[in-house]
Amino acid sequence: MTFDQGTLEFTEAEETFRLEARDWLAANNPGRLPSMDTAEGAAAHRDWERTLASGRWSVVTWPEAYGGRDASLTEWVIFEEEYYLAGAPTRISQNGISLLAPIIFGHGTEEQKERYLRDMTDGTLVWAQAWSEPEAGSDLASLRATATQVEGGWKLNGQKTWSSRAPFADRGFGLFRSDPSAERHRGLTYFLFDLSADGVTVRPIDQLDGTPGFAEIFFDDVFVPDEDVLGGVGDGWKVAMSTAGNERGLSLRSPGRFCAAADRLLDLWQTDPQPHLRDQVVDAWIGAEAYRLYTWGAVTHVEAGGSVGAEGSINKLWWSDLDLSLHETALDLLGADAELEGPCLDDYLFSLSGPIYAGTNQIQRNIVAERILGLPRLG
Amino acid sequence: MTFDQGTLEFTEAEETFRLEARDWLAANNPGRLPSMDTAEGAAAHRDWERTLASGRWSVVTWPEAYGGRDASLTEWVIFEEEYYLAGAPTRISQNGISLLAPIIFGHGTEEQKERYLRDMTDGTLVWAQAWSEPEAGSDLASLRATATQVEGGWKLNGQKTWSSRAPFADRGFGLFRSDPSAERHRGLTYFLFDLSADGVTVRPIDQLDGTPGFAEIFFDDVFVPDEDVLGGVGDGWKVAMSTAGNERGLSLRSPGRFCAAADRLLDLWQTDPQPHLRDQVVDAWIGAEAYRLYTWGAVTHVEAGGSVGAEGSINKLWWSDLDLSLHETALDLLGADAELEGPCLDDYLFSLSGPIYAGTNQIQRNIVAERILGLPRLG
Amino acid sequence: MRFGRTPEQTAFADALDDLLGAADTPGAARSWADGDPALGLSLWQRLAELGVAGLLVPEEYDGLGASPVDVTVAFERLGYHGVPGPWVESVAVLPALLTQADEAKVLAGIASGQAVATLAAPRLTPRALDADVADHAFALTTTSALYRAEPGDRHGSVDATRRLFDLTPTEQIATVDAGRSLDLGTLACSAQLLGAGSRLLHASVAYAKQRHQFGKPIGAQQAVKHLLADVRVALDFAAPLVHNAAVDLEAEAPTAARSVSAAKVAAGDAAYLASRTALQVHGAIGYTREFDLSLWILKVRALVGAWGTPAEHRARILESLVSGEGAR
Amino acid sequence: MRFGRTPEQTAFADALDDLLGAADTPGAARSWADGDPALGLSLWQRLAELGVAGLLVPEEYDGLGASPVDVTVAFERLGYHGVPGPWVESVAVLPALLTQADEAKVLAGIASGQAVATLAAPRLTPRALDADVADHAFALTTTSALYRAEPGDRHGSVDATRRLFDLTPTEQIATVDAGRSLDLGTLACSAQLLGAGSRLLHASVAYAKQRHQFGKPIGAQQAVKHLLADVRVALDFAAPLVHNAAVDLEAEAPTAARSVSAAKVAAGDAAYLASRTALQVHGAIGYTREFDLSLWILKVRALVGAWGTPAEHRARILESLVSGEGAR
Repeated sequence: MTFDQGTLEFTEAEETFRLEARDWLAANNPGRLPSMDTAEGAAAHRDWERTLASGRWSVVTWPEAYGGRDASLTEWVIFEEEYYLAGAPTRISQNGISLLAPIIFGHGTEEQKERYLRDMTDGTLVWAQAWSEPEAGSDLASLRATATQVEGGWKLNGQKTWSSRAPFADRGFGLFRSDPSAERHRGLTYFLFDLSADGVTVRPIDQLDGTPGFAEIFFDDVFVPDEDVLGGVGDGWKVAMSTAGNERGLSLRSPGRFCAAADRLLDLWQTDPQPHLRDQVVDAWIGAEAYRLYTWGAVTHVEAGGSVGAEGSINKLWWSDLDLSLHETALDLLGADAELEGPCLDDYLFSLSGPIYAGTNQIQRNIVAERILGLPRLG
Repeated sequence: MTFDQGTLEFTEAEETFRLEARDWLAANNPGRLPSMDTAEGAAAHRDWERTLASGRWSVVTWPEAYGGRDASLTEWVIFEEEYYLAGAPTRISQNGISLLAPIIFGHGTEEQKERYLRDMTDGTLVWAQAWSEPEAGSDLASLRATATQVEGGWKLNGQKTWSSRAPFADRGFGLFRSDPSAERHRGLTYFLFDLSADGVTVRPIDQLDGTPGFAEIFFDDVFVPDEDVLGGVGDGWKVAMSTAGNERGLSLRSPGRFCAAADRLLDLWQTDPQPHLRDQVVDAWIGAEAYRLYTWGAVTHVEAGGSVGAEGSINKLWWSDLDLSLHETALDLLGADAELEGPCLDDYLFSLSGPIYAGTNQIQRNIVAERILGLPRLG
Repeated sequence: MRFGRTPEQTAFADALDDLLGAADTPGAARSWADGDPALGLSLWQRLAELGVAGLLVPEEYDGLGASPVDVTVAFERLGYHGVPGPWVESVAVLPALLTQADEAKVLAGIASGQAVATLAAPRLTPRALDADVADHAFALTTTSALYRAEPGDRHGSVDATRRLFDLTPTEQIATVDAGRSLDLGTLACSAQLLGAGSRLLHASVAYAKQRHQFGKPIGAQQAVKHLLADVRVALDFAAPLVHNAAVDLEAEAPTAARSVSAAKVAAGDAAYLASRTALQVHGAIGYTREFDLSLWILKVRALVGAWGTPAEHRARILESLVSGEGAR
Repeated sequence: MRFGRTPEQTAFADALDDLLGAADTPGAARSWADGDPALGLSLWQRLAELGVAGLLVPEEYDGLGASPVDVTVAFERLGYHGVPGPWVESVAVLPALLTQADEAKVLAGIASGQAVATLAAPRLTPRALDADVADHAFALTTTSALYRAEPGDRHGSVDATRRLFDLTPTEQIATVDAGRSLDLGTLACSAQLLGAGSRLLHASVAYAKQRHQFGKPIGAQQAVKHLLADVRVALDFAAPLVHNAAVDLEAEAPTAARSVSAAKVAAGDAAYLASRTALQVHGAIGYTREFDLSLWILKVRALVGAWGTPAEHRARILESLVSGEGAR
């Protein structure tokens, strides 16, 4: 009896891909830019998206026709590993590329693909997501913003909030109630809209770090043409859920991010090793390593035809807790200087949002308990 | 403006009391005895109760007429501090003295006081508690064991479980449903019964440490005379709840216990200081110190006429978590030898029961949230 | 034995709550952070009239000569209401140092609330808080050398109301014994943390009762209940450590330094747990600057490491325990 | 890139589950603890027939010459079913050592399941498991000196099925390179922990669905749900570390020792969390010896510190990281 076993060895093509990415990044990466949630930073990040696109690195998994490389999932993770290892900037196009594009590919018309996909690969069109409403939060099914059918399109009314990137983005996407008589998950439609349209008011909201990472958006009879309905009228929930799964799953936080943070933490430790923090430093490294390996397991599973469903919640619980403990440990190592403004503090403040956004961790634990462990839903 | 402030300085009388206790313990304390949940250990622990009583130290807060010293709450805590500092044995009479006696004092007839109180102070009568039933657990209101009125008394039927001390005790106390038509908290009566009576079967249950710390008790038409009803017929719930508060409150775990454990932990640390465990050791000491000081605050509050209600749940959450982390840290310090049988392991296994018994910590958190923080009960 | 506050101390706390509850302390904090201290200084003056500023100033300099326990009563309320400014430095630390230095005028100014003072000291508070607003700045260069000092570069803090400055010592004014003063500063910071932690808990409980999701208040969810219960437990057990540290300092007990360190560690841990839980219970709204909660979340993060990191305090506790100081 | 088990490995695990699920493994464990190994040895024989005993014995000695990943597949199931006996020693550690020592007969005995062997090694396993039952006992006195040995005093373990014995080395039989063998032992123990942790989770989920309190299943309580969800997360992220350690050992990667240590730490932490949660979810019944759950709770407590304490493994990881071994 001899069994083969899994391996993390890559094919020659994959190794070539990795080296190409590494070389290109070494030559082009501008490093940390001003926060993309400032006017100056947003411009710099748009420039970086253009540079990425010029090297055909902005959307590696997309078809070549739309600026991609037809990369496999494995190659995507390789690219992300290299990207974070290089310390390249955060992606201002994330909402568009990761949340919206999969839906346009899956549910959009050919005309929508032509109109929107290329422009989001090079920073020309930056998208804001507009899921939440003041009374909805994690409970998306209780949305109340409306869409009323008019000649040639729809009028949007109501309010969205926690709209990430909205202060400096061009367009937005979100769900609106197109059938006022329907309740909960029914009667919702997925719309694309222009943030500079008549009737749209964007009110930026400062985050803990002082930058306006999100905004409220007010809609007052905002006209949207029929061609900006994504998927069928009334199918919004189904369409959006494929995004939600996506947001919580593989594509949101690539392992490279945490491995790079663990490496930085280790460097910090080495500048001033404090024995009482040893276990926290080692555990942060183990956590990042576990996330990397778990991801390769998931990639293997998906490439073999499997899917990632409620497991996305397990994933999210892990990386959000890991991110927080990585950065709390970094602050512990900094000691009395931990309160001072600087990259460590910025990263820590960002990590605080992890357990809240994309479905709070309480909701994620409910999902794991009910959908994966099969515990009863009542109560 | 000048303010007085609280102080932990004791009166001369209190200091004299402390020294008297310390001297007596130094002369009489036998140290660790075999587990009281073995036949040999039960006998040794009964002997120790007799010795305690001979020195009038078994029930210091009781009236002198019943073998006590009319000690104040402050003196009781002082005695407990000294008791644990001396490393004196656990108390086999705990159920009787701490759980049952306050109820006999509060609800018993003069005749019951005469018949039972003195005999529980010197190990003559050891009591088992019999609260839980197989389907009840922490939900005492769902009890199903019955009491049926007969000539001159009652017949008990049904089953109790998790009855601590039952394998080696003489008598038991618990709630039985005397009105079969009543539901939940109504129609329950508090009974005292003889464990050697006809129809009683005691089936010992081994605990994690291998000793039978509790038992199932089966009742098959067990006759109990009317004089062994404690409090009014049908008033059992009200009567028992005063015990439950007591069990969860001040009287269950005295701070001396944890301070002594923290001191032992510190000794263990000093034999082999492991820097990565420093914070755990220090935090365990801080936790024990906090418990000691919290207790003195509670004593001050009670001696000023205040009461300890739902705060008992805060108390229980603290000491049960503290006890566990004290002993987990001790095992961490022992390293590869942690799995070996010995006092550290025994204490650890005992600490595992803390978050479960006397109302699980989930229930305690509900109580804190609902009764103290005022959060809504639904759900 | 009586371990707790006196009725007078409770009344003092109530008086501070009356004053601060009616004032717009979040507004004062926000404008203080933006470099406009007018509202904060007017609050300073009104608190001084209630006796807060002169608590530890000796009576001969028109102060109250009050006790460390009184200091904890006041700072807990300052923390609860999020009052900005160098209170720890002016009220808890400097009076005893300036008394040793015979700085009668500054002391009288502090007691009356006319003078705001700040301080830098090695390790514990290497940068002086709000030196741009303070009328007097001092620097300890060791635990015994006290200097007048001039503010230099400013450093931003996670808590925008904490405006931190390098100090340049200019003129030595006394040789002092600073140990107790610095412990008083740590104690005051611990009390502030306790107050901030309670504020975060109260805000979270109120929000959990009022905010509905999936058709019921989020506070009806058991997970939310348990998170908040744990915060209450942590705060309730940190409080007696803070009180005890004050009692020990008052009594000049040999365990005083250790008690202060235990108070700081426990109050910091409890307040940080309160802040993490507050953020989790509030969700995205807690992550915004415009919602007042953020003021306390960010302040707690800063204070956890101020006046000695938890690591330094744990080390000091262990050292004291191992040396057998003031055994129980 | 393909990181996961093969269909053959999944089938191997299923075959073990079929055999062990039909056997009374708790009964075997209880009688093993009481000094009666008959049931356990009969199980040993049947597992040997499925190939478990000879996994790492070279084919020339009638073994399977299988891979470290196969070892983790088997030991996870042994842990899940709570099988007693010196499996780690006989199956994971000794084959490579005995091959170096050219002990053909013992190797063939192990492969066939006729021989049970045990081992003591400094620090990692200072007392030999089940030396009273084993047909052969060996001792490493250093990482290179392999001795035959005789059992001495017995020591009780928190896990009563672990009968620990001091060994007295009698005759050196070889000079060996034991590093990889000992890492294989640690790996096997990690896989056992992972299996025991899953068993505890499964038992707790089943109990939470079935047990009613206050009129509904306790598993409907959000607090219970969240406790169990956290266990699932911990186990799911420990599993790839165990798999990766096996892959690294197979490839003789420079990171192998570090990977083994990471697997041990994570599997131990996850299994311990599972045991604490299982006890909390079950309540008093979980605290009894007669309820089978206790077998796994106590085994996990023992295995957490076996084959290197978490502290030792964390130290080894840090050392490797700081020296820059096998950087990513």
